[in-house]
Amino acid sequence: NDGWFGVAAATFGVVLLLALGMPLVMFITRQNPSLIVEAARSSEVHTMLYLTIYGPLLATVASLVFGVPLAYLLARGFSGQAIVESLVDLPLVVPHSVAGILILFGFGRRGLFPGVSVLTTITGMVLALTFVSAPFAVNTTREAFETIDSRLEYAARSHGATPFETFRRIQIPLAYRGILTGGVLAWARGVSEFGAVAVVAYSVNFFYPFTGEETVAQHAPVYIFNTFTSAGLADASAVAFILLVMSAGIFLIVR
Amino acid sequence: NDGWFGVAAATFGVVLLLALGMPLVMFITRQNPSLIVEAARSSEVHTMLYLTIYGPLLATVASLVFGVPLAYLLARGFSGQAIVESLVDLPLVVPHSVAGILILFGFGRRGLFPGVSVLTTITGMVLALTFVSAPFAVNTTREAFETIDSRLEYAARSHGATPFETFRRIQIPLAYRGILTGGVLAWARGVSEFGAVAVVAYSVNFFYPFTGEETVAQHAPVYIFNTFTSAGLADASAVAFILLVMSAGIFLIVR
Amino acid sequence: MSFELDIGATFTTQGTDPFDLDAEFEVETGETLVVLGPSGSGKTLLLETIAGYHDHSGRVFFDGRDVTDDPPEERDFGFVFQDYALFPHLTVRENVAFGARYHPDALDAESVLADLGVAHLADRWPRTLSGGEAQRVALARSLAIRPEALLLDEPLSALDVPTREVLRDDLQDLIADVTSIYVTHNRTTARALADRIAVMRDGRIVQLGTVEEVFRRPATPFVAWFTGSNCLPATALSDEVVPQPSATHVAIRPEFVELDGAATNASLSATVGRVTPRDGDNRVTLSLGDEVLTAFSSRSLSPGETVAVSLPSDHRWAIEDGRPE
Amino acid sequence: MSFELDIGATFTTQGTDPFDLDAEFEVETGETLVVLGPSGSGKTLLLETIAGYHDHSGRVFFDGRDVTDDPPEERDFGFVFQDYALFPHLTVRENVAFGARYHPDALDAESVLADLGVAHLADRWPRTLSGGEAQRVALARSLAIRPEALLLDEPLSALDVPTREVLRDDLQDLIADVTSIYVTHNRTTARALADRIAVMRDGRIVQLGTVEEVFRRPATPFVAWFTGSNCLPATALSDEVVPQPSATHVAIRPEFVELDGAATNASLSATVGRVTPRDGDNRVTLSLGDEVLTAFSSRSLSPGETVAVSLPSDHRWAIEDGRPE
Repeated sequence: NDGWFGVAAATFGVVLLLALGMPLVMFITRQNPSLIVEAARSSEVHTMLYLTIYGPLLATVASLVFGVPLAYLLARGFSGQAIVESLVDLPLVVPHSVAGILILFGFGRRGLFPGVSVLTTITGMVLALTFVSAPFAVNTTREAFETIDSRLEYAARSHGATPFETFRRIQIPLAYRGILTGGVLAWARGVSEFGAVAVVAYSVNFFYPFTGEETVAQHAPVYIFNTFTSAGLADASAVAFILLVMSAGIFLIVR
Repeated sequence: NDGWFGVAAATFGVVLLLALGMPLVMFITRQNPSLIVEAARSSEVHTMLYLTIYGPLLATVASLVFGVPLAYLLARGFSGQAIVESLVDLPLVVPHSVAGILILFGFGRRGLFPGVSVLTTITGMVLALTFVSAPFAVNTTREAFETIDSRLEYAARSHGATPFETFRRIQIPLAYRGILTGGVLAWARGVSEFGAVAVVAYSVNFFYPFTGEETVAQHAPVYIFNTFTSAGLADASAVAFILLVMSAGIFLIVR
Repeated sequence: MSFELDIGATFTTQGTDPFDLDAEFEVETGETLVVLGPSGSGKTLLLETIAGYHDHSGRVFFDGRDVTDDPPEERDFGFVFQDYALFPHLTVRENVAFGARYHPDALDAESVLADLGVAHLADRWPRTLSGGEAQRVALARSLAIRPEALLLDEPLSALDVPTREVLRDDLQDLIADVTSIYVTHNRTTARALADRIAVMRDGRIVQLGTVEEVFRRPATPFVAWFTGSNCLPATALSDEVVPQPSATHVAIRPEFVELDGAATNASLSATVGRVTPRDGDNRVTLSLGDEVLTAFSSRSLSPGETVAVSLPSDHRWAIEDGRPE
Repeated sequence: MSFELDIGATFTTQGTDPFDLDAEFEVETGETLVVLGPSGSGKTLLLETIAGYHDHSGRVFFDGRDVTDDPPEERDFGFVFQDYALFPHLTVRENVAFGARYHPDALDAESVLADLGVAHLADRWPRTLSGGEAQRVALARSLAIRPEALLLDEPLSALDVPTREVLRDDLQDLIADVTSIYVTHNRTTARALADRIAVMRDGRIVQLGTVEEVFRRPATPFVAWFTGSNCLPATALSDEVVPQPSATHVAIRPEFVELDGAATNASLSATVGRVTPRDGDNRVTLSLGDEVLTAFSSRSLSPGETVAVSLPSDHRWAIEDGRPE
């Protein structure tokens, strides 16, 4: 009902939506089912999927445990806030492969904890994923805290609640959905990440509980890239399809 | 002034800030200046930096031109909005290397425009970057439109402005900062992107105006990864340092 | 040129019941029609529907012509918003001149500002204006395009009481000759500004009449309550106090309730409840069995005291059954 | 047990001038002290500073003890907010019981709700309550912890006029015996609820006294204006009308201005400006040279008419120079 302007805006918008949506449609319709079934049966793929769920999950937990208190403080405001905000947003502007290099400098052999090994370890993968996904957890949670009317906090305090009790009984329940969304975004960011992981832990050594022993696998985006360069588009897309279906499924369950 | 709870929250927050900030500090202090100077003088690096600025810029322009009208429509609301929102957020949950594979399916040899070549071309790079950065442009712009009091729009309409005139004289000026921020975020996302570009255009053929001829270069995150795997951490970090300084510089200019 | 409005519209928002708006009335040239109603009665929605801001099912007619699908810019109404909605990125002058581009016959911004006594504000930014100044600028902006009529949505409600009184007086002069529809929940504002009042409830106009009619002869118990009249069920009164047998309720304004008055009219016995001072006298609540009656009195009364109350016959008004409640 | 408050606090927000709050007063047990002032005068800030919500420089003393660094949970005040601020994720019962965990002597939620006549709302969610219901629940929540005093921040201002009148009457009963500080910009509310009134302006209390004192004997022209009194400069009046030579202004409430009255007092000649009906009579503005005077009159007057005005000597009040303006 905006006349020609609405039509024009919709036309421009549809072009973008087609650019975003058509590749997905083409991708899904062009799949070779036998390749997908083959990939889905491969134990290599199973190990890879386990790592792809597990690693980002650890990074999300770390982002929330340390990020929610930070988000709470940012929502309340403090002096020197601008510097902290820049630091939180830093991973958003650092190119992905540079993020991996930063992690190597910070936590590698000559880094803060020389005894900790990050190259090709799950520790390194989780550190890299936490680095790139923490801003999503912090910023989303912060917005959730900021939309809470400060008078609710005042009311809780005047009725006897300490800052911690107010946090526990008012802010956490009211920001719950925001924190959950932040966690899901951080997790999705972790599942997506290619560059930082490719630098720090192209192949990851980790304990695989289903066989009960140490094993080596690749984070899914790395595995798909590797398959693409070594075996071609068809094989890579079969694995990519499984990963997409899995991500979509977990997303639907969480929502 | 939150007592022990404030101290505890600050402690948790500081751990996260250290995890984000220390790698950068270590990275900067451990640089080898002669390697940086050498890299900064290399014409290969110059070509790479040009591509890294230029490619994401084209993607940002495409994201804004098609994304701002879409953001406007989303801010106003329409039926079926939820589907469009999911489509806009799609690139946020698609793993980066999978995004590259989607682009190959959508716009590759068997894609929508079989005549257009994307593999190793600037077209492919820009399509991949637009795919991953458009959500930032759309969502930030949409928030900016949504914070405008709808009564300002009503007032403009009642004073005779058509929807387009209202858009031009009220919404655009009031959402200007948000659109700019969306553009900067989209551009930064493009500069950062590794996975999608690595799949579609590991090496990019493009016209380099300073020599006046077609040339081949890599997007910076790809170049850095390539340097890391072929020449090691020291050489990769010299180029990463130049890229970080450049990004920071452009960020400061834009703000 | 007077005009008629006939509005039948249904608004559907997800998760809530649909809201029906149903109103038909005529506005005379130069008249101020005040729409008076509680929050949630749909009075702002009525105004915004006249202006064309919302999608709805149903139709809106203007002088018999269906204008439902006309966009706001083709409806010739000025709109003054509750919080003024001045364009924050434009100066006062630019705000007032906003509509000139689309109205070749628009008045000059400077001269409208001068007419409203705020020419000195022309170069200021909206955020630097006081509430009263912003109100005048918003009025100037709307008057500049010389609209068919002004639609005003409680432009006084955000102001302090003394400022509101001053601006209400000014507004009375400023819109005296402008055809306007003015929405408020404040009966004092309604009485001060209105040529006629339409009382609204649940999306419908329950009474439309002159100030005198609405305040003295309310059509329903709701109108009586909302305009500050007493309204007693006929069953609570003796027959001689009820003006006519068909009446279900008797309405009387508090200023006409006489305490301990001459027994020329039927006298009732009541207990004094609360005595609250107001300008000039006291507001007294009286218990009359289960019913409560309000009166104004300058007599010195104490809570609990028993007084004789009379309801003078020429001020009693019978509300009859069958009228919409 | 009465208590004293002594507040000297400076609030600094980036980009604006620092705001100084400076007030010293005593509140008697069971008393309702109303803080009356325009928006921006700092009255809500005063209340929030007493409750301990804001950082500021300066000190706050309670009965001589420095409480500046005490957090809100250690100050024994209940706070009723303008928009009630009920916890949206808790039922009414849970809201009222919220403070019980921290107050061993707290009253039972059910019984407080019953005392306020809203026991039937216990299982409802805040978003389903009407304004009046939410107000009672907010009051119940604060009363349940048996605070030293209640702080109320314009809890009536969001309501329609008739609802506001009903709830004002109720509130009068509910907080009659509770020590309370009540903030409002509405002089009618102030007059109805107050035992004493503190008039606030620019962060300072300009007059503190009984309702009678503040309304009849305003300390400054500002208090006169804000409480609805007329306030004329002495220079605009003849000497015999000015009660004493040192007076700079003469204040008189509009209900005492006599039109065409007996010439027992000095008569002035004035022109009728605007005649606005109010309950019982008319509000009349009169031009007296450059000054404007408001009167209430039931006489039939027309704008432009010249009338004799007298200001009875026992109702005139002299405002003297040197008092803070």
